[in-house]
Amino acid sequence: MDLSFTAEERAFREELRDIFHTEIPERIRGKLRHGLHASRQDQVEAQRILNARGLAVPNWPVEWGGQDWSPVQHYIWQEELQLACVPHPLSFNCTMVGPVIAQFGSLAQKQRFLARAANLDDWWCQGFSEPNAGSDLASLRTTARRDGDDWVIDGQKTWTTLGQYADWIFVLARTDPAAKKQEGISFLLVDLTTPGITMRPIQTIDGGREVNEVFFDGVRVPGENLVGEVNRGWDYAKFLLGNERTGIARIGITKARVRRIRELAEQEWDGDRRLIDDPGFRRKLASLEVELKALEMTQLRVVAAERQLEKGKPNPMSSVLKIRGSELQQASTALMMDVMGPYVAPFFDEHEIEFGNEPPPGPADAATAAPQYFNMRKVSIYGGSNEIQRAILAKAVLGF
Amino acid sequence: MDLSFTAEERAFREELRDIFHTEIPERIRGKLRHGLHASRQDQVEAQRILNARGLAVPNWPVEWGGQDWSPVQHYIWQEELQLACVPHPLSFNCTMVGPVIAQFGSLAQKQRFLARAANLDDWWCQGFSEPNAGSDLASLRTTARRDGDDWVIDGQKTWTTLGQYADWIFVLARTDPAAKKQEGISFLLVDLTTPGITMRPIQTIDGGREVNEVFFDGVRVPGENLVGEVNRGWDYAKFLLGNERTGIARIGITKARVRRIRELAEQEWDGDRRLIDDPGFRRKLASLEVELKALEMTQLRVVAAERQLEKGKPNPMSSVLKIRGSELQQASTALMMDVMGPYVAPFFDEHEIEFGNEPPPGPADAATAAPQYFNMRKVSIYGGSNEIQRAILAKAVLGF
Amino acid sequence: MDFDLSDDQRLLKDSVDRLMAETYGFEQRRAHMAQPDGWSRGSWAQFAELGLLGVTLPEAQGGFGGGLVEAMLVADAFGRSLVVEPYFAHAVLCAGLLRHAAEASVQDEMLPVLAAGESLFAFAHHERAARHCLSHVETTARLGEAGFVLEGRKSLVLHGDCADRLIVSARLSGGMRETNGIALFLVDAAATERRGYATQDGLRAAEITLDGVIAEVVLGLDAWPGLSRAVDEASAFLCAEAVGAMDALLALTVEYMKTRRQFGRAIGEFQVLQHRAVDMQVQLELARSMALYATMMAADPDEETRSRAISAARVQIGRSLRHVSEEAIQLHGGIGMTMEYRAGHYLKRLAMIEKSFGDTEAHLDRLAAMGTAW
Amino acid sequence: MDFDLSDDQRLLKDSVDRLMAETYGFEQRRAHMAQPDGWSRGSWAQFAELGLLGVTLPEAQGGFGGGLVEAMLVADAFGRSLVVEPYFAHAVLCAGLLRHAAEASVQDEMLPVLAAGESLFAFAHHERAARHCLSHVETTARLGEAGFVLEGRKSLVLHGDCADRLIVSARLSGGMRETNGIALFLVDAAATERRGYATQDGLRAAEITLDGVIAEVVLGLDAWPGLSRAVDEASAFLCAEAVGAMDALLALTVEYMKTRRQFGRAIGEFQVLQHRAVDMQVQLELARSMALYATMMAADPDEETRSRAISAARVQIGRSLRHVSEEAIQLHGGIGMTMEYRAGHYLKRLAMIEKSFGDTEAHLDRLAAMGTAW
Repeated sequence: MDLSFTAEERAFREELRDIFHTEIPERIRGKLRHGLHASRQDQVEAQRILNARGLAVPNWPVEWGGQDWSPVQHYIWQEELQLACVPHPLSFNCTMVGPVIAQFGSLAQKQRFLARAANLDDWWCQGFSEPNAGSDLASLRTTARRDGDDWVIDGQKTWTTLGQYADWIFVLARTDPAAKKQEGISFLLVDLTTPGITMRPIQTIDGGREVNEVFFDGVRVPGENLVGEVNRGWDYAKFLLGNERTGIARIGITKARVRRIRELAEQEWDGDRRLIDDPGFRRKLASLEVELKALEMTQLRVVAAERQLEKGKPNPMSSVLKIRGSELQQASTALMMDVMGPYVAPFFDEHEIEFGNEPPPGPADAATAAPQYFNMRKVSIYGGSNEIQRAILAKAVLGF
Repeated sequence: MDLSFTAEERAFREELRDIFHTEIPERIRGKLRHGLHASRQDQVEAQRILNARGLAVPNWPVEWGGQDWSPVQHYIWQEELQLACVPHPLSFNCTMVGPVIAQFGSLAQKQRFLARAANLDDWWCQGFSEPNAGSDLASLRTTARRDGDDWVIDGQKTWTTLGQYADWIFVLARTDPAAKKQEGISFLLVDLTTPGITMRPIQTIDGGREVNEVFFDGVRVPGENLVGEVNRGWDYAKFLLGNERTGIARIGITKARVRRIRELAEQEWDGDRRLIDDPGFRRKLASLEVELKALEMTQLRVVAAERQLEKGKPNPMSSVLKIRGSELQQASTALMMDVMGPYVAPFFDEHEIEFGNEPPPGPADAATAAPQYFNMRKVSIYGGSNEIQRAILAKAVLGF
Repeated sequence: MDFDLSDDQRLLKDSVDRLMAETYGFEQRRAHMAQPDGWSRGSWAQFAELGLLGVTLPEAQGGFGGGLVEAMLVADAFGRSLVVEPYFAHAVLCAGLLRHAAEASVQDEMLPVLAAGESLFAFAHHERAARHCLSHVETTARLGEAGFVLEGRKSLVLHGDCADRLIVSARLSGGMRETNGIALFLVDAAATERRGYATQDGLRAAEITLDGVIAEVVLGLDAWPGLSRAVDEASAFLCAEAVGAMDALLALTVEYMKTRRQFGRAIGEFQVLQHRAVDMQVQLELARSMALYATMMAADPDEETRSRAISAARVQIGRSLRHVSEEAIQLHGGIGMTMEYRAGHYLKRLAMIEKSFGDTEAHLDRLAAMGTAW
Repeated sequence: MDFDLSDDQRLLKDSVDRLMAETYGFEQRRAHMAQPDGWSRGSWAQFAELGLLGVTLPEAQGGFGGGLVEAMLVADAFGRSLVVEPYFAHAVLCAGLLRHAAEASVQDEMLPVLAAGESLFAFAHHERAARHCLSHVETTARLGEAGFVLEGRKSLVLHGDCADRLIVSARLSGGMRETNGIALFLVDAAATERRGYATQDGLRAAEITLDGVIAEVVLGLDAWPGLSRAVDEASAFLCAEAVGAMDALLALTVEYMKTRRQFGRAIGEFQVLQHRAVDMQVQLELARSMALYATMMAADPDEETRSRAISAARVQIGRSLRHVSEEAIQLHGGIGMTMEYRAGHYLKRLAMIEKSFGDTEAHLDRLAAMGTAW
């Protein structure tokens, strides 16, 4: 039993840190550090730099651009990426559709899509949730019916993140209306320029335009765009959703935010005392740091156990990571609000913050504190809500 | 809308306070203040003093010794009793069996039992819960079968508080085995000297001997000891359990404990600083005081609304009082533990604390801090667990 | 002890509720916010007409003749409807400041103007390094030939962007956080330099620079007692507004739970979610109790008694609103994250209330420093 | 990075687990506690025989040759079984003090005695006004003709009632909370005045008066570094013991929920109760992670690095144990309140662990004062 990383692992970490800090422009990383979003162009630029280094899709099979890394190396890669405030390689491409195509797609699909996905030549988005299929995804109603060689899709998807930037969408659609809930669903790849698709942005409570509704009205998709077997889409979706075992807690992002909180509290004056010297604030900060350390150690336990788990089999402990990871993301944005005090109030959209003549009033990063707090309410809802995670633990770990 | 008490109400409060402080011996009240239990003799002595003044059973009908008070007066009586650390008139007599007999009993029963119950000439205990009927009281199995004019009781009761002191027990027993759950239950009064009754003490985790199991083996009870009608016992039990509308939160007791915490923290040194001057402790104490004030105001709202409620109809808001009241009783004992620091550890039984040659080590009241904390775990379990209270609120207030 | 409304109070409540029902639906509110000032002059005129702008002012000065209970009723209704007009800045803060810190003659002159809503008032007080300290004033006032000359920067001035008159705090003497030496002045807003912006909850505010501005009127030279009282009353208003918002949000959530179906049944049938809603209800009731307490104690002229009560209320309400609003979003799921649905707007307003005039931590600190005695 | 046990560690774990299974059932424990000392000399001999008393001591000095991981395995098993023998006082605290604060020659003499369990050691350190401050020492030591003479009162000396030898801290110089000037001495327990008593969790302790007692052996005259390290290691042991206890308690609770029936079904079928048990599991996993962390960091010779890790672990474990133990009783209902059932005994032991060598608040204060850096 040994908590320290090997010399090789430490060198690996240094190497990645160096790449992330020197090759990804500070212009991009600074945005994330200050609580802003990467633009489409930022995201593409960063991912291509990573991809050129083989660092965009290390989780993929080696033959399709992945790396033959240990779980610990994957963990280090993710943590350093987050600590350096590098935009994560687009998850729809890299942890969702890419691995599904690599695992279940045809050779033609692999050749056509994978390299482009890794390089963000195609921007993918997700067509899973529907207005009446949220936590209960299996009750989805969008249909795809066979017409000659093609599939014709009708229905509506929602919560499609960054759909406005996307070129392609991967869709779960019901292909056998007679089958039981999880059965009869297929996994289809759809070019967003196909006629019959309408994308409507939904403004979220942080003021951003991050999600969309997508309407499908007789959208004709060539038969070759079906992934794997017909009516087996639920299996691929489960594979996709269970894929991100250790990254789900986003501990590195929360760590970076907590560091930033400390920095800002050192700069913030409360009369003639710095906020960081307020004992009440120090206790709250220390308390959050403890919780984060406990989560980090738990994540390391999960990473270490990965060697012993069957490849691809989800560890129910990842539900613990999801629950606590989302709670601490939320807690850290709330503490950031505490730092800002009344200066959470002014609202400036990201364009004004970046390009306005004058910075918003108050401490640095004040203008992004409340939007981040509002936005982070989502993390306990999406990706399997924390209630769903508790249900998983009740069954899988406690045997109820 | 006016939060202040009327001049009459204030005078009433003064009068009661004066009686409680001058007439109930400090020897008895001091025990409660220091976290000890009243002995049987203390309880009897205090209740008889109250009863002589008409202050033991104000909630009873006037003809049987009660008072024609407003809800506010009842509230003041209860609060002053608790703040003065006077042992509450025995609840089994005064808020449980007494009101049931007064409401549903025969004239003979009233004449035989009520005055003696008010004066604690008879000490009553409760025979409701069973090993397999806790929160689900209606699943009780103890039976009473008719044999001539008598009833013959067989079965087992548990969690019978202070049964070791009692002369009589009131029992719920199944008198119609064929009836559905809540039906077919009767309410019987049983003299504990009747042959066939065995009482076994159960030691609780605070080290006390507060509860008992009671075994009934062919216990023969005269027919005249049935209260009200046969098979209607569930109604009487519901009446009994819903009776204490405002007292259930025991806010006065928690208030007295919080005052004591402040006193003790003023006396407790941490090196060369008093504990009360520790900012972290002050914040915790202030926080508890806020929560208590919020609960007190909620109780006053319930008291004030009582005028408008149908007499005897329970207010679902009393579930809020029960939930928060028990939580704050628990929180206050935990804060008392904080005051004591490591001196919570020594275990001395109450006899040693009262009569030992030397006081237990550490601050005053240290020896009762942990036992009270342990003991108070019960308050969120009994009297309808907090989960049951939430179920009541979900249905009655939120309409689920 | 009595929590009932008088007949007059009930009438007031009914008329405010009716106004809200008729003019302040979700889409109507959106339309109000789309107007040039970011709020509706039409609604403002209706508030004036109903007497709401002077609800706590004496009838002799054009007011409604009510007290803090009447203000609470307005707050509750406005909280439910998420009113964006400058009511709080004008009719709560500035009305209170004029009432408690201004000379009688100034009151006679100004209160009718305020109650009529003709001239819009805002309170320019907060400064950059104040955080939650109300007595932090670095802006200076010195007596020049033409009257008092003000120098300094005021920040987060609620509805300062569109105000006609500003009540400005400035220091005559003392250290930057001393309560002694703070004066209040009335200033023509046009004489200042202003940078206006929207706030997270859809209100408006401004940064204001006072660069040798001459005060129009001196409200009071030893203004702390009145200032502190007016702000405590304003806190009581915020408490009631928060309770109105929480109550509406809980009702919205429960209704959603009864209709939204997942896994073949209404999500409100899941026991876990029912109990979560119950815990919201408990928090709401505690908050409601403390809002009543704040309302009834805010008139106490003794600063310590009053401040203790207000801070206690703010602590409870700060905790309750955090719990209720976060849980409401969680129980709604995705829909709660969108601007197209009411729930998120409540979250935003409640979060901003928590940060107004002292956050929960600051109020708890104030209580802890006092030593409590009740 | 590796959380696996070595083969030797696995063997040790198996043999401790087996010993517990055979000798430390609920009724057996009760019998141990009923013996004259309040614990079992027979169990003690078994611990010695298995090498557990010297588990962290070098083989050359009669030890098992293990480290803190081995101690953690013992702690976990003892936590599950609620062991009442003076293991913690003797084989954790005093072994650590001798190892880290005593001269080599003293170690050579004393460690074999300690590992054999022939002479029982206890640590007489705490004083009445110390609260959670480890460096608080008012007891004095002055050099007399026959050696060092100790004057003072020691309190809450765990298993001090039956100890043969006491390791006593005393001050040579400095203010009452200074880390400099603290020395450690070995004292014949019979030379002191003792008042023994039971503790809430079924262990034993004593108040001890040193009235001109002559120290037998000087362990170290500048003892703080060793003392602080030994106590940090002891805290790591307590963390692991707490995790063992919580784990067993959660398992007991889940099992009870699956069998206890109310309202016509197992209470474990109620969704609300299932999720409560899940939240206990989450707290347990966080605690387990931090107990591992504490174990691995407790050997760090740098005081600040080590203390930060230990305090962080104690904060997490303090919160987890409070949550898990209180919820366990609640989910059990009445049966959890009785001495006849295991659950309440875990509650009591866990509550006492929380108050040992700094409570959760004190450890959080220590972290906050440090400023954290990780």
